Amino acid sequence: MLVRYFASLREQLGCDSEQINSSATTVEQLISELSQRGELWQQLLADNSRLQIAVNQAIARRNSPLQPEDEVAFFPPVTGG
Amino acid sequence: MLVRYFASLREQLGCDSEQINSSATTVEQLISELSQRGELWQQLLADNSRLQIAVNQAIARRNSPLQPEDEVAFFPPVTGG
Amino acid sequence: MAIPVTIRVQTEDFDVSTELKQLSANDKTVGALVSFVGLVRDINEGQSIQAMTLEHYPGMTEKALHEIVQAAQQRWPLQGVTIIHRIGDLLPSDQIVLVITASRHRHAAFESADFLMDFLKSKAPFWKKENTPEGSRWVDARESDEVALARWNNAHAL
Amino acid sequence: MAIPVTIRVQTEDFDVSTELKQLSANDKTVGALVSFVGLVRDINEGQSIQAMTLEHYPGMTEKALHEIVQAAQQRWPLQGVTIIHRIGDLLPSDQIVLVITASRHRHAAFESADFLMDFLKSKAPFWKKENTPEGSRWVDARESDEVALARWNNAHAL
Repeated sequence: MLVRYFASLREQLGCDSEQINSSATTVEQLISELSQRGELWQQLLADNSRLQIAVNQAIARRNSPLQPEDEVAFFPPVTGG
Repeated sequence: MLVRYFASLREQLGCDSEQINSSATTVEQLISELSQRGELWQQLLADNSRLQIAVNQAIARRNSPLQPEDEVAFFPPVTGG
Repeated sequence: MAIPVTIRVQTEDFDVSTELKQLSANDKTVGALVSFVGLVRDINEGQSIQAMTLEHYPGMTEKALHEIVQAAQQRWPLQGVTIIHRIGDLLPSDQIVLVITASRHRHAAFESADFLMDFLKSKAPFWKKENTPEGSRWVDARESDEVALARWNNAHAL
Repeated sequence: MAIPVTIRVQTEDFDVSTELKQLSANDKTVGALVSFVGLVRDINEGQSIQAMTLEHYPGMTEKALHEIVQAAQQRWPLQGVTIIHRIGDLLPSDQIVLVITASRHRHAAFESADFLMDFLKSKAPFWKKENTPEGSRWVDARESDEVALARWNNAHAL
């Protein structure tokens, strides 16, 4: 599974992207796994009002299903334009 | 008094602009005077739905007052833009 | 506060990029520029258009356009307005009219440009004559332009 | 019917006149072109802005913009759409984004450009980071952008 981080989230977590072996079958499960890395991860990924999720480059939700080869992205609300 | 005609009205009346001596004190009176020139004038200047009027380059009405030195214009609905 | 207002009636073509740059050149607080360009279409009401001639009422045109801009300034926090309208002979795809509004925020720019075009279409003394294969004809005013204008009346009258 | 759709994400600047001409070059039935240009402002929320960096999500950005254009095409009779968004480092007064819509009539062009900007602002994965005298900061999403988006929901959802 390829996990990517963008903008403030990328900077705060100090991670751009990573290949991980995860058995998560939903985004929520993946977030639970990543949250075990420490308080910072737990806190940032729990922020429902700010955390945006994409699966295979399409907007997704916490309950969206995941496949082993999926690309998952986490990022803050967008601010382009 | 300077009287000007624009667009289709200019073409139909065969007149671009003219200096006239008129004692008209309203647009309506000026229209009555001009209408005596013949049926075409009478008909075109009576067409309330199409005749637009300006006095001194500002939109006016049939009952707008006139002074001897005013510039009066008659034209069809505008179609620019 | 005085904002840059450019109003021109001309036979020459105009360049949108040049006009956009001029509106924002001296004001780095401009965040949004909305522009409208009207083009000559090669078909109108089912008739093919070979060329078009635009007539106007010199003097009154500029006065009417300035009044329309003032009305827009009263409704939106604008930082600049440009209106250029061409006259004379034009061909299909030629640019006829340009309206640009500059503002800090996009909705003010969008709404005011829309408003300016609606008022220009119904209040500025320009007339179009089209050349078709069957001869030339004056374009009729469209009722939809009056309807468009009425949209703005529920808030303020011009 | 397929209409010309241009979507580009690039570091280079763009020229509005060039893009306008391309949209109408092969279609003489286009009567109205509405464009929106977003510029970097030198002040934002009271802080002076020295520079800005724009990050995006390559791949997803283009996908999101294509979806937004499709949604606009379903609502309005459009004859062409151009969206160009810059990324990388930008200075005050630099152009950030361009949206152009082409249509036969002006109201379709105005409304669809407005719609495209509202959706781009809330749905396309771009992020701005500002350099201020007190250091750099990520720009916060504005609630007003969500409100703007909601305007379009009474008719259709995306």
